[in-house]
Amino acid sequence: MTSFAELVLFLVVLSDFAVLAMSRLSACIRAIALQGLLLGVLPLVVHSTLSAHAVVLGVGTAAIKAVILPAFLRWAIREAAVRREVEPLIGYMASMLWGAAALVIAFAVAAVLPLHSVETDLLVPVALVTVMIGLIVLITRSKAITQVVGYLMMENGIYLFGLTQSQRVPFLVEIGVLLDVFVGVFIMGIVVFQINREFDSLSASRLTELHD
Amino acid sequence: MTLFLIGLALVLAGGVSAVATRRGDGRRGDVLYQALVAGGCVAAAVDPARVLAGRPAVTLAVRATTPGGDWVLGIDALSAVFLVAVLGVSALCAVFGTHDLRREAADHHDGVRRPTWFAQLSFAVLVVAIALVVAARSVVVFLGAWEVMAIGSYVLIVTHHEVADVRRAGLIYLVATHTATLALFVMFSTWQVGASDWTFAALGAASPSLSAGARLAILLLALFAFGFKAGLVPLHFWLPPAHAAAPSHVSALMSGVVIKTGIYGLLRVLLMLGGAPAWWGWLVLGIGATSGVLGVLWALAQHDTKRLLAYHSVENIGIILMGIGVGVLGVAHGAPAIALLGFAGGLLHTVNHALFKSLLFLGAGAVYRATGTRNMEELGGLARRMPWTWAGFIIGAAAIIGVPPFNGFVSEWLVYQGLFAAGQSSELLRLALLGIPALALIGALALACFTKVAGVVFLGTARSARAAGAEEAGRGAIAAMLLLAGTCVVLGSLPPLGLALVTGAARALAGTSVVVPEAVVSSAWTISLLALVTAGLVSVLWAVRTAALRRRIVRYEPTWGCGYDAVTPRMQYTASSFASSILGMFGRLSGARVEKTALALHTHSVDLVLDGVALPMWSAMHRVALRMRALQHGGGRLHFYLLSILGALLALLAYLVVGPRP
Amino acid sequence: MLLIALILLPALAAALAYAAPDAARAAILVGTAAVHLVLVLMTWAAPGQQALGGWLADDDLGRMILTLVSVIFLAVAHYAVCYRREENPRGGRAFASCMLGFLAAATVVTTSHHFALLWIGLETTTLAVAPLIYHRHDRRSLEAVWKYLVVSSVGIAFALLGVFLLATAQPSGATGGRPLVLDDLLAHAGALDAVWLRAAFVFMLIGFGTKMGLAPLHLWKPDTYGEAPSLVGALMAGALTSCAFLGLARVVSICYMAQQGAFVRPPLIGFGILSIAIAAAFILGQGDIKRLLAYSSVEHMGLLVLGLGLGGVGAYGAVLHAVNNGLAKAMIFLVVGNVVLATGTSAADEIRGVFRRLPGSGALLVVGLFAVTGSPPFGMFISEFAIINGAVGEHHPWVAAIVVALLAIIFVGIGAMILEMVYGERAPADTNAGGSDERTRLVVAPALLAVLVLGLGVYLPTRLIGALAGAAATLGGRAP
Amino acid sequence: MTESPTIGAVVALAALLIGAPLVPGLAARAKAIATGRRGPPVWQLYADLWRLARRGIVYSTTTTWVFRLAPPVLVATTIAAASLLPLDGRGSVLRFAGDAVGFAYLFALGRFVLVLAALDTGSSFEGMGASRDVTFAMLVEPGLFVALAALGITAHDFSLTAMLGGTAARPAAGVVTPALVMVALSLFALSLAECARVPVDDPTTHLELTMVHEVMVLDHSGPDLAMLLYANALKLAVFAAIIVGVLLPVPRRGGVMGVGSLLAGLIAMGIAIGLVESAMARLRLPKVPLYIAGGSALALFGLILLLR
Repeated sequence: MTSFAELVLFLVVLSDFAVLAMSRLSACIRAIALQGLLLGVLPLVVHSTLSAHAVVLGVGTAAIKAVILPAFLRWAIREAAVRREVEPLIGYMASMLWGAAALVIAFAVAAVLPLHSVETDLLVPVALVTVMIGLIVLITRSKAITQVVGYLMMENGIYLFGLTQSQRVPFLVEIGVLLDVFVGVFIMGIVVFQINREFDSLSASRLTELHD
Repeated sequence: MTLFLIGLALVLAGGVSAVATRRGDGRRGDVLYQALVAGGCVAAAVDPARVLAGRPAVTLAVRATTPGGDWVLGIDALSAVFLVAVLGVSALCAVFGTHDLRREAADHHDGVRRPTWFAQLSFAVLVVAIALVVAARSVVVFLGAWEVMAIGSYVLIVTHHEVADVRRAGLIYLVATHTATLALFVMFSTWQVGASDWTFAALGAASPSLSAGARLAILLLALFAFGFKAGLVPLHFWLPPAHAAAPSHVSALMSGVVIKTGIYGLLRVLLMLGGAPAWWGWLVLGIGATSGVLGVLWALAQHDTKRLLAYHSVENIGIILMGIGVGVLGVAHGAPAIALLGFAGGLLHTVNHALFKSLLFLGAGAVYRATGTRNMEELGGLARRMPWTWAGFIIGAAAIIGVPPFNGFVSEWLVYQGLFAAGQSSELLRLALLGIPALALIGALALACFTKVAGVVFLGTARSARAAGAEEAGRGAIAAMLLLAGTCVVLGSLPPLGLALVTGAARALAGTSVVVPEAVVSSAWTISLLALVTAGLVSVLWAVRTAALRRRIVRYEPTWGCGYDAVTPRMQYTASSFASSILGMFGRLSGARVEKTALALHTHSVDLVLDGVALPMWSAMHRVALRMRALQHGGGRLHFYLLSILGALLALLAYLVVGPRP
Repeated sequence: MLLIALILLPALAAALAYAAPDAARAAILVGTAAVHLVLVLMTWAAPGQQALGGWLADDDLGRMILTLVSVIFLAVAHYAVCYRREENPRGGRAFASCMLGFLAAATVVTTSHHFALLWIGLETTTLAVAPLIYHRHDRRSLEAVWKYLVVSSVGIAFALLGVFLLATAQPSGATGGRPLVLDDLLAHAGALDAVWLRAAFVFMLIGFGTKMGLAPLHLWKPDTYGEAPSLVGALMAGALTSCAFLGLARVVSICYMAQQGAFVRPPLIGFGILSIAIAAAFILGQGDIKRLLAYSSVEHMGLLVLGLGLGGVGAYGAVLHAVNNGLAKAMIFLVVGNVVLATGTSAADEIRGVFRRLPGSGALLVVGLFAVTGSPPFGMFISEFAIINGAVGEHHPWVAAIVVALLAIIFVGIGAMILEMVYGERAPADTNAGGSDERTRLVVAPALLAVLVLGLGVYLPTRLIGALAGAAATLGGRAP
Repeated sequence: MTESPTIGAVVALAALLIGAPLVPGLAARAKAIATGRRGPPVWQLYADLWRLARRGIVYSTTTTWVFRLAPPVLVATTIAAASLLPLDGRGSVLRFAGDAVGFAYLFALGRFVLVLAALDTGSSFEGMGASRDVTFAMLVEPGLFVALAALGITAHDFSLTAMLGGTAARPAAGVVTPALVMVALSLFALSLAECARVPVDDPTTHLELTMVHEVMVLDHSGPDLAMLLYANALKLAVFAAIIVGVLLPVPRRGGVMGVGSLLAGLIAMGIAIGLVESAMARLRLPKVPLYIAGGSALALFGLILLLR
């Protein structure tokens, strides 16, 4: 059982690095949708007993993270007539290096944080990696839409952590969904306020008028 | 104690009445204001006077609602000395101030119709704050009154806030006092560690158990904070601009009384600590001597009457500190007799300085009101046009120099005796003898400075149309000045009165075992005899002179110009030429800068500490801050904001991994 | 039961305000604020109530911050009603409901003893405030909102991660008590897993620190406060930061109970001093009055966290400082709002002679200067004095010395700017010369707050002293 | 109250007051003889005083009451200062603890009023004189106080009667130690500066620009001028009395011998000044501070010797 869970976790890390490496926007969205699907599968796998709550949780997560949000993103790209390619600030190679560094840090920190309640000890480091790479994507990508993707990845990382405690704390993981409200707000902001056209390019780096 | 509080309430009522009667014509409102403030001061002065007359100290504890124990007020011998000076000078300054503001409002030659009620209200609040500072016996009340005093003085300093220099002077003043307050924060905190709560009694009880480090910190912080307030060199830089910018009755109050709260603070800390080590005494004595000499030297270099008087405050604070230094050394070396002389000299000079310095400032204020300028080079020949102001000013000048029949001599005489007594002892204390020539140098320089001011401003012929057209100050103003002058003469010719005033407090500081030696008391009476003898001789000689002239012809001619008869007022010795020979000797230290061009010679004075150290340091801090900001901010880009969060996260994670695991 | 009413009242009012016609909206806003304050004062009468099975509870610290939020909200509501009459509002509908939404969320944060509920409340406040910042609908406020939302959402995400870690640290079953409930966490602090608790503290410090605006997480603050209308700035600087501080204080109290003080104190003291230092650097020579107040808020957040980290009398000072800072910040933001409304600009060197033109606001600005910089007659003095007292008492004399030096620099920076604005002649640029165009209605709210700040310097009601001592005790401190 | 002054003290004071004008006369006479001239009679100053006392007065129009009050105050303060000294070696007319300070500050009062009178006339010459006089006074005062402190240390009391009187607790009664000689020399040098005699100022010069003290009294005439000249002579006599008190080896018990030694002191001082004037010309103005500093250094050296 645990080997399958570790396989899924491995795939999640793979999807993280995929988002880092992709140059085309639609590819990134497909990667994040895949990650959402993987997360949907995990609750069924990670705990030994198969409870109804885990099933509902898995299906719900898969629905939101794999289907609804990616569709919402694609609709936003069409609505805001966004140019297709991703403009990274520091280049793909550098992003990958940062990702690797995040991986090392995550495993170092995870070593300090032993977890007993869940069989696989891979879950904590993977969660940490996902959170950090999400933040890195948020920092290094200049396009607002890509930043939203980065934020989604951070959320997935936190959701992973939530899984470890899903048995004990009844609706802990469901709170994670509330983070998606932010994502919604961002996307609506991009579409409604035409963040793209407003700053005559989607890249958030143009927002530099306010400083000392 | 209740009468004291009633008195303060009356003063506040005076301030409020000024607000109430601001609509009507000024006369009624002013009379009411003066009556209430002066009456309040007199009523409040009754309790301190009783304590000075030997009654035991009184305290009043109010159940406080703020943390840190009760609010306690108290009047003991030390507070009484300061309270009497504070309330006396405040009453007279209020009277002078009202007349001065009334005349300023009448002719408002600077074209700005300024409501007088605001100045009167803040003056009343200031007086109450000073009285509370001196009577406070718990930290919260002390610091509260201290800052209200600072804010009250600031608000009064910037009365003429349309002038840029006034605003700048106000800001420098405010920064100085606030830094002093923050230093007091740390001082009281280090002191309060062992104490049960924040009252002075608890602090006093906790002081024996203070660690050496804490005691060192308290002494240094007290000297820094109270020194900043008192204006000793090098922390004096805020004093001249502030006193020059303030209206004259406010600068009289500030110079006479507000900077004395610094001295009071030092003595209160000494009393609570129960004595200080010898090195601190040497430090205070050294700073006192430097402040004295440099203060009067820089005063010589000034052309502005009020800046000159402000620098003189620095000099007199120096003399007071020399007295306190001798006192501390006496206690440290176990010689209470020496300590008594030192503390008595310091305290009496504090009271004397409060009297003659406020008199001189009121005189300078009257001159400013009459001529509209403070620049000495434009004045001259005012003695003839303003005889009463001249009489007050000359008595103040003689008193500040310390010549016998006036009160300045008595306190300097005590300090001299303290220094000499210290010089006679066997151990290291003998070096204090070197204080005597320093004090003599200060006295001589003061003589030079005040002959310059009196001569250039009041004597000779008017150097400008403004000086020629000056009229005498108002009746109320003259009354205030002459009352102060009278007190100076009385205290000068009756030294035992002054001695009795400060003996209680001096014995409290020097150790209550010692009593004023009989020789000193009898000498005090002999000094009044000497004053009498001198006055008698002068009147006898005056009679001889008038008798000799009865049958002789007395002619009045223009001054002998060695044959040259087209003498113009411009040919008279001016302030800068009079002082140039002395300043030349001290070179750049004197702060006088001379610019010679082909056509003209211009001298101006520079404050070595303010222009040399404080402002350059401040602009350097500005540059560092600007450079750090540009480096750190990343030009407002969102990515940089998020990067800083990532940075913080990584730092904390590292801390989590390697940090302590309790 | 009272607690639930406290939350539902503003929530319902928010919905109602959205639907109600324009005229009624002002009445609903101020009315709800007033009723809310009355209810809060009733909680003072009967302390220690519980609701929702212990998830909502009323303890000393929470009650004080709730009272602070309620008072500030009433003042800001009254000010907003008058302010909107001066400036013709566009889309006022969202304004009132968002403000009431904010009040409801803030009440949730202050009363909840369940960390997840507290987190939800905090997230709702962020979302409620966003439209308020975007009130002027121009390019600069859009940039401000976008930056605010992105940074805050990252902060909120980390806070949630912290909650999850806290849940992991709590042993399940009888030994751990109800998951994530503050009272049980405090009761069974010994049984908590130390490593996970420390990790939870780290992430919550980052999360709540970003919401509070602690350096180096503060960079969004100047832009947001600089662009948002002043009354929103008052609401955020006064109420929102205090709620974030409350969250952090809860976690710190758990850490102290679990004897993790040695781990927790250094970062808190480090962040505190760093915040004050960065605030000092950015206040020197600052050009814009609102950005200056933002940095002043960063400075005071630094002082709060420093007090929390020092413990002893410092903790007591920190709690009192939270209350004083909230009131003083709200007051000075509203007064600056008046000045900016009258002069039309927030650049300091274009504002002169405020005393001549707006006597009431000018006087309050000077009062604000002395209140914000902790000068004695005002409440801030006692709390700052307690914090420095704590620093020295807990054997950190060098911390006290550094903090005092930085406070002196900050005083000069703020003093130079405000005094230069207040005094002097009118700047030639401003057009409407003539008498003062002071709108007395706009001065009432800040004046009341000023009276409160001065009052707290002179008189602390006995109940408040009791609550302060109780709160300080939970945070590992004691009354002076 | 203070014990009543002894008859001897009053007689000695009277002798000093009467004998004072002799000193400048003797100085002029000694200088003349030293340079091979007959010189004016010794009692010349008495004649001048009598002549001036019977003259009318010309007052400048710009002067106020300060100008008229200056001469009487100057004479009065000098007499009061003299009353503090133990002229007959036993007791002084007036005595109080630390009266050395009173002595110095009485001179300061006199100088204060005189300088103000000079500035009152509004003439640039008098202003110049006032400025120079005040500058040199600033240098003399510290030196004078060092000398008085040194004397005080020997007598273990800061009052002049103890320092200079016969009862001075010298190491061996009357023995003059090298330190005391140095103090006496410095007092002599400082008195020349204080009373505007040759090395610092030339009383006989007519060129106003070179004068110091003389130019300050330029505008005085008649009885006022008489009083000023008398005051200057009296100050010289006072310094002579001090130097006698310091240098006289044999302890003086008052009475005829006391007054005799005082008069001998006056004569010796006059002759000494005359000899100095014949030997030296007036110093250049920038050199004067060095001269006074030299005098003060002598006193300081004496003090350090005593302090050791």
